[in-house]
Amino acid sequence: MLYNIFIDPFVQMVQMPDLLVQTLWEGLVSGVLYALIALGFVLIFKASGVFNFAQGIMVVFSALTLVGFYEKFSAAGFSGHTAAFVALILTAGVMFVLAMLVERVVLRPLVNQPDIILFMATFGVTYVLIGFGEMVFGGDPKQMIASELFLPSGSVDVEMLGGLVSFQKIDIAAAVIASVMIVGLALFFQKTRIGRALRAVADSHKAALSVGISLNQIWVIVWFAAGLVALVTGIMWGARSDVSFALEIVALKALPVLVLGGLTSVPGAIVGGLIIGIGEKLGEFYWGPLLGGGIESWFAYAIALLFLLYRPQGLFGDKIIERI
Amino acid sequence: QEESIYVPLFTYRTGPFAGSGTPIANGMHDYLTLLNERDGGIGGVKLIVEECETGYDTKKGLECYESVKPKKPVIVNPWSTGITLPLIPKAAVDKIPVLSMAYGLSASAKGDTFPWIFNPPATYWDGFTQILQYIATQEGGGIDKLKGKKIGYIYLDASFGREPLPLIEQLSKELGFEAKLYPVAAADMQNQSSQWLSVRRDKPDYMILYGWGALNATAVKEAVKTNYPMEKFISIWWPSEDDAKGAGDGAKGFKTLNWHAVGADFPLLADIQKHVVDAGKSQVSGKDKVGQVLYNRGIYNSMLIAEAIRKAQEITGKKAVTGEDVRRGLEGLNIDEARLKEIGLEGFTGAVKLSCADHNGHFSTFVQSWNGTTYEKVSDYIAPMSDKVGPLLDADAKAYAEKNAPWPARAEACDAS
Amino acid sequence: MFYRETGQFKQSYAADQAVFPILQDRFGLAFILLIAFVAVPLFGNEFLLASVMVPFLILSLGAIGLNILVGYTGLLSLGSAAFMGVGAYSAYKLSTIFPGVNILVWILCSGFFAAGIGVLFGLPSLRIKGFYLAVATLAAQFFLQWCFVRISWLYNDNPSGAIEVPARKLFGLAITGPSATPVTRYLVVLVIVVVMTLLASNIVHGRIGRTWMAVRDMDIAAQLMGIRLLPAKLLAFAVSSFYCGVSGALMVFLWLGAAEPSAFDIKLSFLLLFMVIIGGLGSMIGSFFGAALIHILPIVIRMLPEALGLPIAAATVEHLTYLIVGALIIFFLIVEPHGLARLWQIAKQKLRVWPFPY
Amino acid sequence: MSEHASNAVEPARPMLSVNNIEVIYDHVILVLKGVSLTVPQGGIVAILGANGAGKTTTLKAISNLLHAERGEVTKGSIEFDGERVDSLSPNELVRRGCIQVMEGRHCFGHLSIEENLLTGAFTRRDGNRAIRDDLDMIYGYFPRLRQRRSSMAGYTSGGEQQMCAIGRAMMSRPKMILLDEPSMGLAPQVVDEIFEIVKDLNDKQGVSFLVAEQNTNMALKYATYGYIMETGRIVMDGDAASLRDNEDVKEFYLGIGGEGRKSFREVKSYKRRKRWLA
Amino acid sequence: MNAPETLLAVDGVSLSFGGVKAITDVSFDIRKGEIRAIIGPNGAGKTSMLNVVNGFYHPQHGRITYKGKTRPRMRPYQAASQGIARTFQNVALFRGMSTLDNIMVGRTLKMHRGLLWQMLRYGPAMREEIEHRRVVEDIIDFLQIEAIRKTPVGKLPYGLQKRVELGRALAMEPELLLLDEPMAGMNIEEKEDMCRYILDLNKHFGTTIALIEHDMGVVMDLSDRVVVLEYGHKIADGTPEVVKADPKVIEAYLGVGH
Ligand SMILES: Nc1ncnc2c1ncn2[C@@H]1O[C@H](COP(=O)(O)OP(=O)(O)OP(=O)(O)O)[C@@H](O)[C@H]1O
Ligand SMILES: Nc1ncnc2c1ncn2[C@@H]1O[C@H](COP(=O)(O)OP(=O)(O)OP(=O)(O)O)[C@@H](O)[C@H]1O
Ligand SMILES: CC(C)C[C@H](N)C(=O)O
Ligand SMILES: [Mg+2]
Ligand SMILES: [Mg+2]
Repeated sequence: MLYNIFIDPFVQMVQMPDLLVQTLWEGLVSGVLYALIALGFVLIFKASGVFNFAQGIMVVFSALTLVGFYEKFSAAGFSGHTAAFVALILTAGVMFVLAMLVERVVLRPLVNQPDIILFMATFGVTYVLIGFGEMVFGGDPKQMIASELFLPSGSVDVEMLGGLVSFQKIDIAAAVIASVMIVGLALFFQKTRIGRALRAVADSHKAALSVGISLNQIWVIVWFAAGLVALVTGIMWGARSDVSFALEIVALKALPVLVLGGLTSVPGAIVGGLIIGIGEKLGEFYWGPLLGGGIESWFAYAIALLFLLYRPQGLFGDKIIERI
Repeated sequence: QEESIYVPLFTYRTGPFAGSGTPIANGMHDYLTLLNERDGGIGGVKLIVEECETGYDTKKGLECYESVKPKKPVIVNPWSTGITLPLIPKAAVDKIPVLSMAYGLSASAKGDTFPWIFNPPATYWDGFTQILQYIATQEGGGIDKLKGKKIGYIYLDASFGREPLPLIEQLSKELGFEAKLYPVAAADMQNQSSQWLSVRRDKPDYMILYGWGALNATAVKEAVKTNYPMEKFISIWWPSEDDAKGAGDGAKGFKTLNWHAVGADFPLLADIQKHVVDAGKSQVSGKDKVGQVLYNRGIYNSMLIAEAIRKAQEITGKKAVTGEDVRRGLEGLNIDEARLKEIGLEGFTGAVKLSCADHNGHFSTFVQSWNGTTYEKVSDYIAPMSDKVGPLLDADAKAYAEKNAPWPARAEACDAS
Repeated sequence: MFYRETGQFKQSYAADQAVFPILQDRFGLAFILLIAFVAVPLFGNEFLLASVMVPFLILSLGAIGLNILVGYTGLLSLGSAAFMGVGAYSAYKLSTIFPGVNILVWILCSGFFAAGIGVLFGLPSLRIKGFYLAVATLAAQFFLQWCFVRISWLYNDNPSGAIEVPARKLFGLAITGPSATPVTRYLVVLVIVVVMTLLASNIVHGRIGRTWMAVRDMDIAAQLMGIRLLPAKLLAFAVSSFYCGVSGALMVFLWLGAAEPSAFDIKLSFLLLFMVIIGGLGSMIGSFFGAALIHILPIVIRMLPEALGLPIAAATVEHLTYLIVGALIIFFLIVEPHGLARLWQIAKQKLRVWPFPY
Repeated sequence: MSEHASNAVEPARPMLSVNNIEVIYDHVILVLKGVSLTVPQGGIVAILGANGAGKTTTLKAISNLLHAERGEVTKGSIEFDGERVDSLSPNELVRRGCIQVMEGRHCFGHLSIEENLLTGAFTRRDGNRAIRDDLDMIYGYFPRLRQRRSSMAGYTSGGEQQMCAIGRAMMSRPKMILLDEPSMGLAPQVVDEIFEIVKDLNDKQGVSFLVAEQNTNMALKYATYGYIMETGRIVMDGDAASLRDNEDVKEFYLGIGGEGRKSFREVKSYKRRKRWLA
Repeated sequence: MNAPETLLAVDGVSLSFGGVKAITDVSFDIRKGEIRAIIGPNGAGKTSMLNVVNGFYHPQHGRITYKGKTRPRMRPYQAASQGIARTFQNVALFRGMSTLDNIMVGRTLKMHRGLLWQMLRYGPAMREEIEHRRVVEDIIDFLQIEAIRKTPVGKLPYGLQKRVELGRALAMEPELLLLDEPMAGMNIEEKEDMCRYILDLNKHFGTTIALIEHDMGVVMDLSDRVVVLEYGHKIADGTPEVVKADPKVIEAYLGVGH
């Protein structure tokens, strides 16, 4: 038993290095995708202290909108790529409208309420989006228009370490796009005036109001940004499986990532994503069979919990101020 | 007041399983609507068909059950193993037969223990042995060819996917194959990369899939990605066209079990097209949906309901039959080729005959293969390995009754046919 | 004008410490209990009892449990469904191992198992706070749910992987199993819920409740008042999980009748949290309001088109239900972020000064 | 300087005027019962009053921060710089030059002191140079802040946070500052300094001030005019000098009885009863 | 008068946070029954000192001796059970609770009925509750906050909050009461009240008091001895008269005006 837990997995790693590489890669890719969802959370949390539960459904919603628009346009006789890009722009527009609505209807009346109340309000938003989304788009899964958006498909198979390791092109693209977005956002937060204002709002709505920061404007900006991140996430996840409401559950996977990296840290989202993604895959792959499999469902949380016991604010989160 | 028969349909057009639930709902609904539109119901009695949305959620399903109960339904079909389980003990008390068509508790095939539950035409256990036999023929021979083979089983980690586990355990010992289990939690339906990594490591000779909703589509995609040979990837009867389509050309050769035809080339379906779809009484999103696998599954389900009602009318001589009558109707169900022809479904499926003792029939199924646009039948009808499954089923039914003691002994008389 | 406490003087601190110091409130409560114990079982139809009232009461109990943790002690938890599961599975195991003992005993005992597990998963709460803690409790949620699937001993190796409720009696009357009538089930649940609510209300109005609230409002100051955080928080976890556990056991035994692990999934945890927040954090009555809104409202919305004779497809109704419930959540939060319980208080305040606006 | 002088010639033009406002919290709690006051351009006006009189509420009503606390102005009007501002959002008001320093500091705990100060300049559009200069000016006023510039504000001492909050408001280059209890928790010489700064800004940049203060002594020393509030009403007003000489004000707010300042040791408890009787 | 007993001795305490030195090698003592003031400019380390005394911060160097016992790494609740109570500079009341409940929390350490009795409420738990309620009502009377007994403290004006906080500390029946700027944000009249309470406490109950305050009038009038801190160093210690005249204190803190 002890052998199985402590030795055998490592023996396996050494014996089949190609599989180890493949596992690491898969971990990396899911890590990047988790990080993308987490990033949406972080954006909104950082800028308003709102823990946006609706981020998951925003991913589904934006992806469905994109596909929905595309279907309309291609039915109207536009060519694949044109239709896809027009749809993309229109979807961005829809996300903007959504951001405005959320700000107007939900956030503005709830300014300066406790975090948990705003958290709850985003549940309301989730319900509305589910109801609305299913009403408009129907419940059946749709195909993501990956190739129409010039996203690559197929895989690069590399012969190495005595085996064949295959890298999906779409995964490579996802990793690249996610990195670019994350670096951009991190810079934005640390270096710009608006970024600083965003952090101030997260700290205290009341004080931010008193120094003349326009919460309304800031919230629209942030929710729109989060909407765009959701759209990108939706495209990437959609390309891996289907676009359907089942995807919403995947958003839960972002929570340990978020906590591990720190709720307020953009780089934390990516580091957390990678740790969770890779840890989870390694755990399931090498240790899962010992426990009957399926440990992936909680393994991520266990990793996050361990890190938290060591650092209660996550790896990169703002310190929890305890002073009296 | 005019006489009528109340047939509630538990459906799910929303939630994570809507992709699979919608075509089934459409099929079930359209068939019964056709009977109303074309024939004025069954035996001259109008059917009141009403959908209740469960979202594949057990609690909502029970709520549906309670809300239809006062309206005296003659049958319920939960379309979820999870909803079926709590209904099993209730059925006898409420006198409402439960039709869990090819899902639910395998042991409920035992009519003596479960007089109110019906799960034709085959159980999940039957299905598993049918897949095994198909594999054996692929390997060029009898069931002994399985010896030394490695067979992977990827499944939804819920009661549905776990049903075959005891059987697998036993058969792998008896037949000498090695079973590899790849459970997929409901939350991870769309995120199966670890499971498929393990597949890559274990290199099973065959893969068997018991999935539902988005799990199927994702499994097929991952299999393609993993370069798993598609012709060796065989599923229980639940995947749809959409599930295979998403994976593109790579999915060609993906196989599933089935027991009825695909396509709309039947007089009955033509009638549905004419009386229901064209009349705007259907909810299908396009004409091409009529005839798809799960749509036809719904048709099959409704055919069983309708025939059971007809049989009940025949047995009792009443027109507005009740749940109790329909239970007898189901036990006496006998749809032979001739009757199928009458219905307008000649060649659609095999004959169905149930009895008081056997509520399932353990009928044969065949294997169909995805060709890029539709499923094609690629094997003969395969009978389940009843010699293996039978004793297990008996034992399980007994165990169920013991665990749920005091389990009522069958009190319902049998209309010996 | 009708609702006034003027003229109601208290002669003793005991009277002033009462949970309902005001006469009208006590009448109101008595009236509600009367309806609950007499009118509902007499006049309610089966659907009302089995699908509305029983679940409502059971969910209220769970919400009270969660409220003790979230509302009174300020520890955000998303693992309540798993603790309900612990209750359900232990009640199941106990009742199958010792079939002779009355099932109600086991249902109540199951709470202790849930409490034990709750304490275990409460340990990190000393260091971890806020949303971070919520995610830690998610670890409990997913881990326990995984155990319910993977440890077949828990469900007696049933091939279905589900736990099935055996038929049991109390005073010769079936209370679980298929032949238990909704009325009996309702009354059993009602008694348990009323008694447990009373006990919980006593706890939160006494020293322990104050300790919890102190920890919630300002844990540093609480420490300096001599409150030891870890025991206080663990006690909250224990009591809360106890309530969740009992509620889980009731859910399987007196409501669902059989349950798969997915009955205790994260959705239920969220649902309970909704109830607690919408109803009012740190309010007993709020837990009931919340459960009513979250459980009963969708049923009403679902029934409405039919009652009005509008031919709307089942799926559309479902979509509309989502839309409306979502909108109502937002609406209620905006009207009163402190929940329905606070709204109720304000209404009373208005009554007090009625007919003047203030 | 010259600007200030010209104002002195025509003091009539009010910077801020509050007319008969009523404030209700939570739809039921009436806190302000008809409060009116004016701040002339370039004036320093003090609001004095006991705890709970409604000073803070008045200031919040002016800067429109009540919404965030479920309070609303139900009657009356507020004009700033000749315009009705009751329905403006707080940030519009800041943009127009009216900023509040809230009671109880409210620094952004997770931002450094310097970042806190910079957020004060959020509404400014006059470029980084000018902002840098002002930052230097503030560090000039509060050298302690320069020392702690990179500390997270949440960890700094009470007094440091108070300075930070005042400095942050100054960063917006306002025409008018609403100060809520600026002296609270500050060391005596810092209190002096703060009021000197107030005077300095008032003289040099013509900034108007409305100060709610418990330290009546200080407030009346620097203010030009004063209002005294009790339970949501203005009960007395007058220019600072006359208030200082008023017997009641002396007794209740300055703590000087007939025979000069008394030691705190000698205060007798009967004095406390007086308010209850009154 | 024989030599007064030392209640608390602070001995060579140093405390730093990362690079920030909050307290450097400070020693002083508090005698039983005296009112001891701690003053100093903002950020001098006064609050930190109190935090060290009641175990919220743990100093890197030095010892704290309380009632003759030295405890390394004392926990805050231990301090509380030893009879050290305090109020806070930024009001730290339990905002969601009423005045009465806040003060009742102060009695927590003195109440012992367990969960089971609490559940039943009637019987011993109730008796205990009422017994303590009496004590609390006395405190409420003493502080004259009868009218706000049932008001949630979050809605009280600042001055009253401070008073409730004092009440909460009193409910612990402390031997050593640490007051951190109890009079900030009060007008003269209220300060006078507060002074009265402090003096009454000190005289009638013999409570030892450590007081941080920026109002020099108050400090000089009330305290028996004063410690002055600046940038974490002790720069003076003695009777008010001595301290007031110390040029270092005048330069660092008082300014010439006072
Ligand atoms: N958010 C609120 N909800 C309800 N009542 C409030 C609220 N804020 C303040 N009050 C009440 O309004 C009244 C006036 O309070 P305000 O804070 O304006 O007084 P203040 O004069 O500033 O007192 P202090 O000198 O103590 O700061 C008080 O009685 C207080 O209880
Ligand atoms: N937890 C902490 N982390 C970092 N620095 C701290 C912490 N606590 C206090 N400090 C620093 O230590 C110094 C002393 O702070 P302290 O609060 O003791 O000052 P104080 O004398 O009470 O001042 P004031 O009169 O303004 O309240 C300050 O510079 C403060 O920034
Ligand atoms: C009912 C079926 C269609 C769905 C799933 N296979 C189940 O058994 O639950
Ligand atoms: Mg104030
Ligand atoms: Mg201090």
